[in-house]
Amino acid sequence: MRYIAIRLGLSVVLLIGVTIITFVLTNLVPASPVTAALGERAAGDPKIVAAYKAAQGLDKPLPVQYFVYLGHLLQGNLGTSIGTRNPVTQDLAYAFPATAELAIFAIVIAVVVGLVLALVAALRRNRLSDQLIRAVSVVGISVPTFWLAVAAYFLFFFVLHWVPGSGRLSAIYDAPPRVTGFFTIDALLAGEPDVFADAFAHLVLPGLVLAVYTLGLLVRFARSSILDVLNQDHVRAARAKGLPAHRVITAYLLRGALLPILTIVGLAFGSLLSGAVLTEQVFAWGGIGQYAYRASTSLDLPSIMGVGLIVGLVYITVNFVIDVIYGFVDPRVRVG
Amino acid sequence: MSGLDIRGLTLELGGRRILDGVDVEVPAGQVTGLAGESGSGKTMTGLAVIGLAPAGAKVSGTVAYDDGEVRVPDLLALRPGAMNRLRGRRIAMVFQDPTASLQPMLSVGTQLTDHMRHHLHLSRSAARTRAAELLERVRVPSPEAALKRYPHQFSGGQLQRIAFAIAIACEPKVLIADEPTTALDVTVQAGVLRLLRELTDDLGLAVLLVTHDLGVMSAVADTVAVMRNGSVVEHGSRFQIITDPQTAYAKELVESLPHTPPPGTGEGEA
Amino acid sequence: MTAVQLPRRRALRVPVAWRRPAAIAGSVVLLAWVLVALLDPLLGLQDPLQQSVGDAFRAPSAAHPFGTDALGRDVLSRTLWGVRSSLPLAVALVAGSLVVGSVLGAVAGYLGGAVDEVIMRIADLVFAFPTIILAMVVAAALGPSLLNAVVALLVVSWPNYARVMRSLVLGARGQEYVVAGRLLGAGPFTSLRRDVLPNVSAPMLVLAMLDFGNQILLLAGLSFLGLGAVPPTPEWGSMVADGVTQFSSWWLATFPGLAIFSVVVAFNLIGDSLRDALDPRTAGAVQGSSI
Amino acid sequence: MNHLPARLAALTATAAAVALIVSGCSAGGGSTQSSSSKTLVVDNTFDLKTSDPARAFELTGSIVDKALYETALTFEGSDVTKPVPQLTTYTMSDDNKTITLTLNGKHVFSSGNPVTIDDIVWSYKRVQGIAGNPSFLLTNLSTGKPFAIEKTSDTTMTITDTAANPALPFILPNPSLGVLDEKTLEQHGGTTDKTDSAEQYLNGTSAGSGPYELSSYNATSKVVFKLNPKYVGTKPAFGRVVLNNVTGPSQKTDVQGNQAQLALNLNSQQVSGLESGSIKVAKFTSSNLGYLWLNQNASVSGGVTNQPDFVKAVRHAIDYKSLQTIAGTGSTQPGGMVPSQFLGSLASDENNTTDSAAAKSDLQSSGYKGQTITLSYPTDATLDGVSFADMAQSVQSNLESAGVKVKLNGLPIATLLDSFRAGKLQAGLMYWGPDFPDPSDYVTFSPGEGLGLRAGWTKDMSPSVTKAKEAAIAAQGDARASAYEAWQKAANADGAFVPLLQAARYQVTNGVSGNVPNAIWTVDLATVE
Repeated sequence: MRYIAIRLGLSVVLLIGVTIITFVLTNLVPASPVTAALGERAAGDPKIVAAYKAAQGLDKPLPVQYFVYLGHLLQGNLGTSIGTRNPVTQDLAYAFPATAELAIFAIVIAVVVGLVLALVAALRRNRLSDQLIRAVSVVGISVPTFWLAVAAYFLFFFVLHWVPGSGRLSAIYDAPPRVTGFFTIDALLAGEPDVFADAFAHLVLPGLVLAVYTLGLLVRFARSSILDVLNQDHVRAARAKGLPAHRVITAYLLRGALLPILTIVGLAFGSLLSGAVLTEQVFAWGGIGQYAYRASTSLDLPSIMGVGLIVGLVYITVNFVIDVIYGFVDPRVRVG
Repeated sequence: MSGLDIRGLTLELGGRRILDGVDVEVPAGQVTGLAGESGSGKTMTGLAVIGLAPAGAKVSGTVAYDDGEVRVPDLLALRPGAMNRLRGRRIAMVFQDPTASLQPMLSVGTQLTDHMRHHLHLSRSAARTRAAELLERVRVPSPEAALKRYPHQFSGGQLQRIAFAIAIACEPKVLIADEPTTALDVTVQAGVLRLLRELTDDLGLAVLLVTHDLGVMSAVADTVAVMRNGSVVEHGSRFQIITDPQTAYAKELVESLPHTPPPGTGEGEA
Repeated sequence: MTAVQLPRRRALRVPVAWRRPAAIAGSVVLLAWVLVALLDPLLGLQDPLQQSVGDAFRAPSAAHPFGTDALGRDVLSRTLWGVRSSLPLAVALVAGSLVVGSVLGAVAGYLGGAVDEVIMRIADLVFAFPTIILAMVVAAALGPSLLNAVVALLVVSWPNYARVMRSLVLGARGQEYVVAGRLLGAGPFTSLRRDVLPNVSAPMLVLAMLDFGNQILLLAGLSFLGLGAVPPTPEWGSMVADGVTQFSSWWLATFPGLAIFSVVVAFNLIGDSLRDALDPRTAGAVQGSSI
Repeated sequence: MNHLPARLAALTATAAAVALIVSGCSAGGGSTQSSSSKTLVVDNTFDLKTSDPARAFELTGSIVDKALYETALTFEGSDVTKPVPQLTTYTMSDDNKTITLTLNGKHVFSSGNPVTIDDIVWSYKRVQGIAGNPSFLLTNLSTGKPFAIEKTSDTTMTITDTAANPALPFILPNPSLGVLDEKTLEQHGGTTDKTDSAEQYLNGTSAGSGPYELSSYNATSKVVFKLNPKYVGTKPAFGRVVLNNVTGPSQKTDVQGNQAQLALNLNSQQVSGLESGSIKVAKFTSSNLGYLWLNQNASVSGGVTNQPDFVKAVRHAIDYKSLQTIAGTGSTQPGGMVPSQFLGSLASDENNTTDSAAAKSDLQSSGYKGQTITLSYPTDATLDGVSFADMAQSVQSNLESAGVKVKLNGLPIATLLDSFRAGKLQAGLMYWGPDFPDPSDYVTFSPGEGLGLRAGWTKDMSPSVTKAKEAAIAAQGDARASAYEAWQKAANADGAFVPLLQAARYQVTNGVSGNVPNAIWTVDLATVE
């Protein structure tokens, strides 16, 4: 309990640190967000500029602005985006599930396929299949995500027409009634199979593109941690017990390799979000990545702060969840 | 003869000949010691017999198995599936370091029952009942509670007792014990060895005891085979080997090996 | 817990690494690119900046094996000249993060206490951001240019080195010879320099080698987003970006993309081989890098 | 390890392959075609920020507001030279200072409330009061004084400028001056001053008398319209319109696959070869004007760009034909800053011609000594699909052939605008989209005026241009065209701006017609059939 309290405390400190960093960084920008948001004519009118500054609280000194921001933050108010004119919380509530849906799809694919490949490679160490899988993994971590996105989009959409175009849903469909914000799940909940099929079809290509890097990373690490475990006595002991192979592999081998793999999955989640920026840009996904890109190039301070916060929060949550799983999987941690 | 009969066992790994025609008989109801220094091939002999030689190893020779019920003229000629049915069921193995040979993330109960359920087709509850009896048999205190616990919650000596319980769970006829006391404190070694002797006698096990420790040999082995460079150079009764080694190498070995090695120096053996 | 055993003054087993086919393949590709970078002006290519708007968007042909771009420039020559942007900057970037991260990590690991806390908490903070989002904000703040992109990536990439360095230093600090050195009166920095650094340099170099690929990808990624290279400089990431809006001209994005891929693969193959050649236990510490 | 794990390895590999194939297969079966012929899907690359007319001043916002709201006056089809009545008819006073609007028949808001003079007055005052982006529309551009807006009877009102303003009827059709339902909005925070909080409401529910109502709104993905049953005009052919945020390349495939019936943002490269069967490409010249500026402020110019002969050299060095090639067929080179479609535009000007010999001699006499000039341009904006980076590189190459060293400085438009508006950029490329189709919108490109100052072109410089500008503003009736032409000629002879390009624009349709390109609101969704 005390451990959890300390962790939570550290997380809050980390989050505040995140806000300070983003705040300072965005205010270092030589340009002011004011003119960025106003039209050509409006920016030339001092009255409009003044009205705008007052409305955004930009007429106050920077530290005051920061504390005003923190005050609002405590009330769950992240301010209003300069770019979209919506409350940032509302924008994030739309963008975050989009990215989460994509990222979760990608990580599930990467973990499942990655583990299987790593297992095959480790069990058939130095044979042809191992060499091939290792080659696939090196390719996975070496191929530029943005280029892969462009190439895959070109090939599977533009040439082959196997997948629908960019975005999360075809124009003819409306987004399903919002429950989770995941279009696939919401469509199922609403009992709209057409919408589900369409949302899923949109998800597949960007999801696979995004999964490639993580997959490569995972195969690499999982293979070596499986090899580590493979050389441990308890796997040999389990085999000496005459257990069937699937039992040896799932209960003994994989369980032993799980912890280092979990760590990598946590790390991979971070790289997944990075990949998402580039992938979303190509696929016009409308998630956090695209939002962050728009925000940082248009100096949309409230949006950037919002992205920083939510991403920091995700990072902290993922690490926390992984710690919890650690405890769950490893009795040594659980009891100690 | 009941037990194991190893004839001309050879093993090559990566172009190197590790075993070069090992001949040993491991009769039922006896502890057959396999002694030798590091790299002499004793551990590999054990692994080859149970069919767990490293990937890529080329094994030849014959290993005959006979327990009265089941007779296999050559274990090495068995198909992998058939061998796997014997492993754990007819031939069991205990490893050197009990803290490593038990999966740290599985409860003792799970590790003690999974192969029983597989080989003997016991129900979950029947397997657990038998597991508790086994733990009692190897004198692990409060067996019921112990089943729910995890390896890190036991001492090394207790873990090795648990390992023995796992090994005898499916009533095997042959037990290969690979340096079962080397990783243990000196104070608990004697207890574990007593247990090994007791099991041999009570269950009529054919035990192949692999160790470099003549102290251990002299405590429990009925006969001792001395290995060097992948083959057995001398095989005789415990008494004969210790007091009157015939070959120069055996003599050298007897003189050079410490009787009680310092605890916790379990260097990996080939 | 036992400290990682580091043999004293262990050299990187470079000759061993170099016998692996993967390392050889990687080195050959890399060497080829270095040669291309050095010899670009002598290759008889067309001027990568020479525009000919009448010849825009020509598909690959004998005259233009990789086709032409929106301004009729030769994509082959732009791709081959592009290595001049990517490689030297990646070297500068990795060297920069190696130095900054190593110094901060060594200081944190060696001095411990408050200094350690401060440095590592800042590292945590940087870790909490996906690299590219933070780099994007920094690059947007500094204004687009390849040099600023390098600075932005430097800001986000040092913590990885700092963490590994810190753990290596912590491991080495407890070694007898280091303790003995301290007892003989060596000051903290003398001891750090004389006894600790030589032993951590090998894993740090491997880490740097493995990081190369990532940094090239990130650099190209920033250019792809328009936050890196400034036209008309031929640069692979921005060349791929040119291809995004022109799907009918597939060659625009394909060739520079393959160029990035080949360089990154080469670095990864070499880095992998070096890591494998290194003591596997310390190699574990080296693995934790992320895009 | 031996055989046993190998078998399992094979098994798991098969499982992985199956998993991949399954996910691959399901990828194929996604997109189905809508059976409803009533839905029109329009692809647009969004720059949408809000649908509140008093705050919107983006291209997408104008498309949206045009569909949702009616304006006092409007334009017929593409013809932006003649304002016509919508909610009201109009008369101009003799001194051109006052426009009188008279209610024109019966119009009804979607709420059922009738459109009254009070609604129009309130909507206009709201535009002025909340000081949003479009509030300048109802302001004197020279003095910054808001127009006086007055209700004069239950059916009439007046708008009065402090000076003669013949552009008044040309301003009023702008969708940002859409008329809102005062009674409904006042219940949702609508006011005519800065306390107004109706934007949220308007982004969820429209409150207009236009052909459509808002069905759903998302500024980053799509806006869906449904019929406004209370609309008094001709009922649109489509009962439901989806305006979708789609990038150029996808717009192309959308139209090809009939996923969208109208695509608004394809560039010349993308439309080439597209026309076939039911797919039609309508080509027109954009009224957005790309220009180059050279800063006249001595401290920003580096002593180079403020030299009149240097400016002349640049004008002659640029290869305008190359720019048109990049922009595609249908693009033109405007003679002055007023786009070719508008009153007073110049067909061509001798100062803005490609002439490398003249460029070299002008450069010589300018005293240019090899200094590098920095040419800024926006990286994340296009001139109707033509990348500024491409234009900038082309201009750079032209100037370098003439002997001028040029460094490109691509910036996100936000950063660029900030520095540009502060007058701190030495040279660069930007564009101007018309606020209203009248040349008076362009006098800002004069010494001492808003845009002029961004190029460091102050009041005391180029008196000939200032004189011509004043004459143009003062001109009335038929004299206006020639007065504006004269002003542009003067500005081309001694000015900071080089008009470069009006790109071609394309509206690509599949199976629909009636889309009429319009310089102010791009397209009226209600006329598509």
